[in-house]
Amino acid sequence: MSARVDDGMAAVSEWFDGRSDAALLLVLAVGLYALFTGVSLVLGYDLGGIVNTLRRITFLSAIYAMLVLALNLQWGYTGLFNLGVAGFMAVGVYTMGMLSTAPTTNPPGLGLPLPIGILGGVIAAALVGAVASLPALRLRGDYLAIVTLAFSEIVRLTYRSPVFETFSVAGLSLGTGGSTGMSLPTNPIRILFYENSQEVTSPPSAFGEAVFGTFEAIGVRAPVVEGTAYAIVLLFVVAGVYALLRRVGNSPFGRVLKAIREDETVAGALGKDTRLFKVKVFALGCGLMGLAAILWRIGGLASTADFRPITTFYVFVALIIGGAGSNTGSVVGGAVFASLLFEGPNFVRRVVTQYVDIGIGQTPSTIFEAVGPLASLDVTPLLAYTISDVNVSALRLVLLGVVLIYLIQNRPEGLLGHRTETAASVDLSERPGGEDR
Amino acid sequence: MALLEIRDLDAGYGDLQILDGVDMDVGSEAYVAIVGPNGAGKSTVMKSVFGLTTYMGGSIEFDGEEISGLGPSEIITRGLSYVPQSDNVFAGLTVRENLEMGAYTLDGVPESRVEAVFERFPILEERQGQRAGSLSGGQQQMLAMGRALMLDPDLLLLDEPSAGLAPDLVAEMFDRIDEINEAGTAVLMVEQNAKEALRRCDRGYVLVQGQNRHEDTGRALLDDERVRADFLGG
Amino acid sequence: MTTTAPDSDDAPADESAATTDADADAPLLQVRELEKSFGGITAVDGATFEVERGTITGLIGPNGAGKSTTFDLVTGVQTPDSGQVVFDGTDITGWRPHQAANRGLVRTFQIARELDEMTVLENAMLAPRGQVGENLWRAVLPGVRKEVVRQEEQLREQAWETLEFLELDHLAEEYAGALSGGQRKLLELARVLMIEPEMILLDEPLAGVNPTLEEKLLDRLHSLRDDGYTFLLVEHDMDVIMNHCEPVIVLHQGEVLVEGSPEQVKNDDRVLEAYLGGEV
Amino acid sequence: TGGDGGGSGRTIKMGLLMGVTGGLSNLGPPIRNAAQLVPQQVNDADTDFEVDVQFEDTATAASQGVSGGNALVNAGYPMICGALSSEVSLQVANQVAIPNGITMCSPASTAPDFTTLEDNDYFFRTPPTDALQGQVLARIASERQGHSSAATLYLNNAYGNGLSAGFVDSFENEFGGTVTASVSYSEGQNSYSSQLSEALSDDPDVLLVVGYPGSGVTIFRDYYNDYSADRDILVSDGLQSGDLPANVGRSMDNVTGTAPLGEGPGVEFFTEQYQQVYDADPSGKPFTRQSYDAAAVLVLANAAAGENAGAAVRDNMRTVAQGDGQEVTPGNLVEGIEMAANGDAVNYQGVSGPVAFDEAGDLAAATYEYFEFTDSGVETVETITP
Amino acid sequence: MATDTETNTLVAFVRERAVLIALGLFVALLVADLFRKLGTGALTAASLAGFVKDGTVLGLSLGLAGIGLAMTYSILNFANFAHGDYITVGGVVGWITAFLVTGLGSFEAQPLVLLRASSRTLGISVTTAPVAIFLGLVVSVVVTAGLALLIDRIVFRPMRGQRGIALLIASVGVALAVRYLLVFTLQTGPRGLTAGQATPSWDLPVGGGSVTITAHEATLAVLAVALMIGTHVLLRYTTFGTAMRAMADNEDLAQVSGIPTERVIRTTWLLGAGLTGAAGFLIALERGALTMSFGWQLLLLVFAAVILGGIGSVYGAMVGGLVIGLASRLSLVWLPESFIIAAAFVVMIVMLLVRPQGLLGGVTTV
Ligand SMILES: Nc1ncnc2c1ncn2[C@@H]1O[C@H](COP(=O)(O)OP(=O)(O)OP(=O)(O)O)[C@@H](O)[C@H]1O
Ligand SMILES: Nc1ncnc2c1ncn2[C@@H]1O[C@H](COP(=O)(O)OP(=O)(O)OP(=O)(O)O)[C@@H](O)[C@H]1O
Ligand SMILES: CC(C)C[C@H](N)C(=O)O
Ligand SMILES: [Mg+2]
Ligand SMILES: [Mg+2]
Repeated sequence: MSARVDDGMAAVSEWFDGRSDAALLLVLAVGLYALFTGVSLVLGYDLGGIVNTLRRITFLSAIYAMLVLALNLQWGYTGLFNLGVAGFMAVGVYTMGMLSTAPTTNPPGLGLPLPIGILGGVIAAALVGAVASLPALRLRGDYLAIVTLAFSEIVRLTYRSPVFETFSVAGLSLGTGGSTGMSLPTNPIRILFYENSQEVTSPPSAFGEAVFGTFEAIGVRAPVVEGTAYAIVLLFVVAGVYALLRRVGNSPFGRVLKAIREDETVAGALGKDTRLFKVKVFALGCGLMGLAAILWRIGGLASTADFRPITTFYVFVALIIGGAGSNTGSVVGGAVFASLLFEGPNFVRRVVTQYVDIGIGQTPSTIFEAVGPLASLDVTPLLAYTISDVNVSALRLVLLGVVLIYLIQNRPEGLLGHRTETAASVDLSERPGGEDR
Repeated sequence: MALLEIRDLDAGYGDLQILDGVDMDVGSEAYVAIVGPNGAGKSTVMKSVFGLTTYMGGSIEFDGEEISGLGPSEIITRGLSYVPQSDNVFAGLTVRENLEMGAYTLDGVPESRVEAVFERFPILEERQGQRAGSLSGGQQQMLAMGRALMLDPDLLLLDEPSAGLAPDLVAEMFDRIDEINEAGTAVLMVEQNAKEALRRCDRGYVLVQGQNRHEDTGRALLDDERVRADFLGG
Repeated sequence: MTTTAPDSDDAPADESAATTDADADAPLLQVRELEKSFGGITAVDGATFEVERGTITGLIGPNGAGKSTTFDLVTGVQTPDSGQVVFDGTDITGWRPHQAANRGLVRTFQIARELDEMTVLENAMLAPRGQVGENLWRAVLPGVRKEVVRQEEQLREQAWETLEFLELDHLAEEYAGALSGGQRKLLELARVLMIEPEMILLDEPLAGVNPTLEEKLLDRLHSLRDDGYTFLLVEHDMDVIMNHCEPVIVLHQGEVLVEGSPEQVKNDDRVLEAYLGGEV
Repeated sequence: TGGDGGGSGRTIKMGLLMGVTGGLSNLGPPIRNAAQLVPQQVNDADTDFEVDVQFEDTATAASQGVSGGNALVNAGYPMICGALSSEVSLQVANQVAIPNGITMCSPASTAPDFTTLEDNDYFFRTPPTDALQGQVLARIASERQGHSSAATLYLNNAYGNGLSAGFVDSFENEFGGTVTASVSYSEGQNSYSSQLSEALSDDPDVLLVVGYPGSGVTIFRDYYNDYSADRDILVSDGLQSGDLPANVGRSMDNVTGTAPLGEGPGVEFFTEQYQQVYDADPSGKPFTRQSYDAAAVLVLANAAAGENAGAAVRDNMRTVAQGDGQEVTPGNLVEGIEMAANGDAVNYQGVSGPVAFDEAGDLAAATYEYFEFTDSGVETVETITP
Repeated sequence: MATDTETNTLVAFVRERAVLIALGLFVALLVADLFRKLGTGALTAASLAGFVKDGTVLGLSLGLAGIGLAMTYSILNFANFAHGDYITVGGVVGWITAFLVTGLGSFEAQPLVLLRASSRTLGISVTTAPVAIFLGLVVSVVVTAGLALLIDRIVFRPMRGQRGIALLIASVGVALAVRYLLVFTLQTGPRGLTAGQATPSWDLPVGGGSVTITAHEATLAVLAVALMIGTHVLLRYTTFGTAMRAMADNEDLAQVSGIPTERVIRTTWLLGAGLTGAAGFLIALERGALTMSFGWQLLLLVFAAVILGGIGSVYGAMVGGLVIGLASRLSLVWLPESFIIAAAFVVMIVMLLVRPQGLLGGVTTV
């Protein structure tokens, strides 16, 4: 009898647990959307502009969520401090590009079908991850951090080198485009809307025509429609990655990862081949990072400027915001980071410029000109200086730094707090079968 | 008046309270043992005296002065030394450097004290250049004792000094502690080797779940049926 | 991405404890001429001994005699400079710890090493061998995952039983980092018991354990021994050695000094001098 | 915010997308300032027209340029004045302007690539293509300086690649010289001594450096540390920064260079305006004139189109700056806007000369200045028409 | 079976040494090839000497910049990612001082403070303005040390006892905040500092050509070596040095031993950051220019140097710096320019794999 009640309770609590995560994410999404709709209205955007703003928020949040989820597997679960995120992302993107861009473009690619390119990119990132994990087999903590960071710089410098700008292997010419970068294949979402999805100038298909027509009528332009559709697809991808990693974490596999994080020698002494686990985690995580990066850049440009260490730090900030070790936290962190910290400051700037009238040419160009007038209680120059685009982008990074320090000092467990995601495929919160000895 | 007077002490870690109204006295030159089950809070008492836990109430007086608010580096200068239960040597330093660190608060390292420690634990002299982390478990325990003796303290806090020692060394360790005690240093000791500890000490406390359970002379506790049954394994 | 299960290594996992081997009379563990030195210090110097199946063999010796190092060498935490370790008929010299463990030979650490940010229950469930869910794909793919869940349910029950026995069940959901020194030792023991190995090397498992519990533990060791487990036990408490171990091996300066029954050992002059604090 | 067609006032929306940080942090701000004179002029004038500008910084990086461009599109700007670096313009055109149907007019992107860009005619520019500048530089090296061997050290982006290739082609094929080495480099490194040693390993007579001041300072410092101050060095427009000798910390007598420099009817007016608003002299600051012109033409085209719609602006880009309509100069720009809005034909004659776009959206005519570095900045030696 | 074991241990032995042997062979091969290239004239002695000089100068910069990092690394047990920006701060404040000392009176103050004044007209060099340079050096030491203490108080002190990774993350936050506050106040863009024409230099004939050494390179080299030796003496012959290591090892125990842990930490920051500030100033002197991110760009190379030498070893930082500096410049003999930084990183990674404790170090952090 009591066993039944217990079972029921467990089921309820499990349902509730799952539900509360979902509810949390829903509330977050609604909140962010409301916020950015409001801001867009203040900025006087038309419907097209609003939709496009929300699209961008969704898109960036989804990409960061994926990156953070992947990193969480490595750091949150296994304790592997991988500071090479940007490098693995680059491997994914560049491999995809070299496989799938047309042989006729500059730099040339192999012109293979896009799915092969994407798969190839993910596999390459996973393989490179596995190779990079070899040091991880011997090193821990900050050594690993520095090695992976150096590794990602090696990757970036290699892609940027003129030596590989265009080169040929086995008679095929290929290239990374050096520091110019490489144009990637068009976004696959275009298949939905265009006759010839690979051509930028292609006319829309009948379906595309109909959809674009409908939205055009309410002021939403075709690229926005296209981008919104893509963002929605990305949300599904995130959901998939989330489900995958949740299962990975809540399993005996995940339990071993946790054990490695806590004390590798113990895990080994208990019969776990820790090296193999670490290699797998690196491969899986880096493969996912490659995938996220591909989805991020596809239809655009692969440029080494996007894969500098700062990109890695962005992902880390997002992870810390959400809370290391928690998958739901990773998604929350990705979304909060991308929309508030990454995009937010520029919106603040736009809103402020909307309300504060700074005459053309009146923005002070030095801090002295900005601060000087304070003596006569004139704050406008300082404000103008502060919110000028140049300084906003500097201040955004200052803000990022401060947030990072604040979180790690005061809330190292992240927004979601310590969520005990127990590493087991079954519920551990209660002893089932009522041990009424 | 006792050298160390603990009154109604509440302490713990962060929000977690472990000690609940603990009272203890260590007279000057006394020899006091604390025994009790695992997790009772014995180590926590020691850490609290040394200012390493979250203080939650009560008082700790040493030599008539309140020390509950002070930090360890302040406390040590008043004549207390502490040998923690685990992690009690500087693993990366040599044996000799470990001893030197024991005397850090003095201006120079008194060579005579080093000699005295070496005399007590000859293996340390042999290994004085070796990294402490690579000593055997027992050797580390000896080194930890040696480090604490460098200051010639008035009160020595020992957390399970005999754990991991070979029988001859256990006996020897207890003898040394007796000697130290006889030479005028008060000793407050936590031991799982309860019988031996109670046999030798002047006074014993049995701590259970953060509270005083029994308190008497060592002999009396040894003879107490309840204590025997509950904690000394028959 | 590799799909090999971690236990599909060159060391085949042996699911059940002991007794399955054909040559049941041969010693379970044979250590021959083991040597290991660090810089100028020879920690283990030609140690040679055997451990028979179904015994609780004692390993004693002065501090620094090389007991813990011998454990390290036998279980692969360190590699010997020379010598040989044979376990259950297989030469396991130089194997890595996880290989030895999967072969049925595990050890505890003298200074307890717990997995702080895992709960006590997770700690216990981590240990067992042959967990299908340690295979990444099985843990994830629908369908095959059923088997994982089923096994997990079993493990959970087994873990609860083990914790109960060691009086840790009230702490099952605590983080291991919050345990007291003695509780950590118990947890370490719980973990190795969960592995159900053939042989367990215990490095001072009773140091710091309260006497009442100590007795219960020793009782349990005996009943496990009767179930076919084999123990090699390092312990400094001579009462324990005398009353519970048979035979006893005395290690001194990295080599075996004496081997025999507790009585013999206790009355051996060399042991008295080297270890017991010689009232010769 | 649709247009109401006729001559009565409306708000013209123009986005500015330029790099004022990053590699072009020296050259960018004056170029932006010049463009902002146009809205300033209109908004201060007594007219019903208003120009709504929003500025976004590209940080001279393609990715940031694209996100800035998107922000402008979101806010409903139908046309973008910018970007500066060819590299950035290329990406913004491909990823933002062309797909969204936004008209772009760059005041500074000179790479040859744009001539052949498939852009649905959405991309225009007010400076001439580097296909011409490469020839001019080769002529100077060969005929004026009398050199027969040269090396190039160029920024690895659309601009550097294009200009270096143009120079090499012209120097070898038209003037029969030899190019001993062409070495590329990327922005933001701490030292360029190894690139220099590679470029100069065969001791060429002259070295052409193509890049931006961001890394130029370091390149020249490294050069003077290890090599002779007597070798002729040529630079391109991107290094026409008066601050350069000051930052390099020595005189740069051996360095000369070229930059597009049109001379139109509005120069005096423009210089005066600039001086008045910014309290600085725009001369010697490359692309400031072109920048004013780019903004002016966009605003005129928008006025003529009568609505803030990208395609309509595009369709009017050519009509407002050629033909036999009423001549409009910077001095009477505001009138010109009113006329254009009324549907009258206008022909804009800019600060840098006529702004007549050809098929590709390039300028038909071009002039360059040949400049040298002096103690106080840069000075024009002569103007050259290829 | 016995032979089995022997092969087992032999295999293990060979495996452990194999990497080392392979590495040795590889280096030998490179050296041989170097001589071949010199012999055939594919490489001139002068350009090789140029590489060596450049590598040495870079190496000494890295070594000097690395000492502070090595000190804080061993004591506080974390990799300080803000270290690069401390270098930048040292360079910036030192040079603002030098500018003001030289230019005040004849120039406007604002461009001097913003480092916008023309370095050409200011004409600073060791020979023309030694006082300004000396004062700049002093200020860079003082201000950087002060800043490090302040940041320690605000950021790191509340986090004492936390794991190295948490501190590392906090230091990334510090790095971003410091760097971009500099950018906010001073704006980006490179600043020229010294006057090229006023700087003496000497041509040393090598083979058929020559190698130029400037007075500023020489200054950097001499001061770097002097500061390194000074630091070593300080750490080696004081109990403070031992206390530092004791703390690095086991902070709790250090506390109960009565070591005033906070004071040791403060002193470490003071010394380490002071040296770092000096390094920033001197590196900028040698380069003749700085940007707001030059320290950050150096950071990974500095890490490489420190790790190579063995974390916590001052001599190690010096040797590591030289190895990294020389490796990156000499790699030009074989590799295109775009790979020289990568080459330095590869050297570091290989080193970590083969000898995780570094060339000279003993202490490792886990
Ligand atoms: N750092 C800590 N944080 C939180 N809880 C702690 C900490 N250290 C100890 N505890 C808890 O405090 C209680 C008392 O621990 P303490 O170490 O004082 O026990 P003890 O009596 O010394 O036991 P033992 O004989 O096993 O060493 C235990 O329940 C333990 O889990
Ligand atoms: N990594 C190492 N480096 C140097 N010496 C070591 C190392 N490990 C162990 N030793 C030395 O080897 C000897 C044997 O140590 P071991 O830990 O095996 O002793 P033990 O018998 O377990 O002693 P105890 O009973 O005190 O635990 C000791 O002298 C010890 O100092
Ligand atoms: C601002 C200019 C220097 C830009 C340069 N002409 C380019 O096309 O990249
Ligand atoms: Mg205790
Ligand atoms: Mg031992």
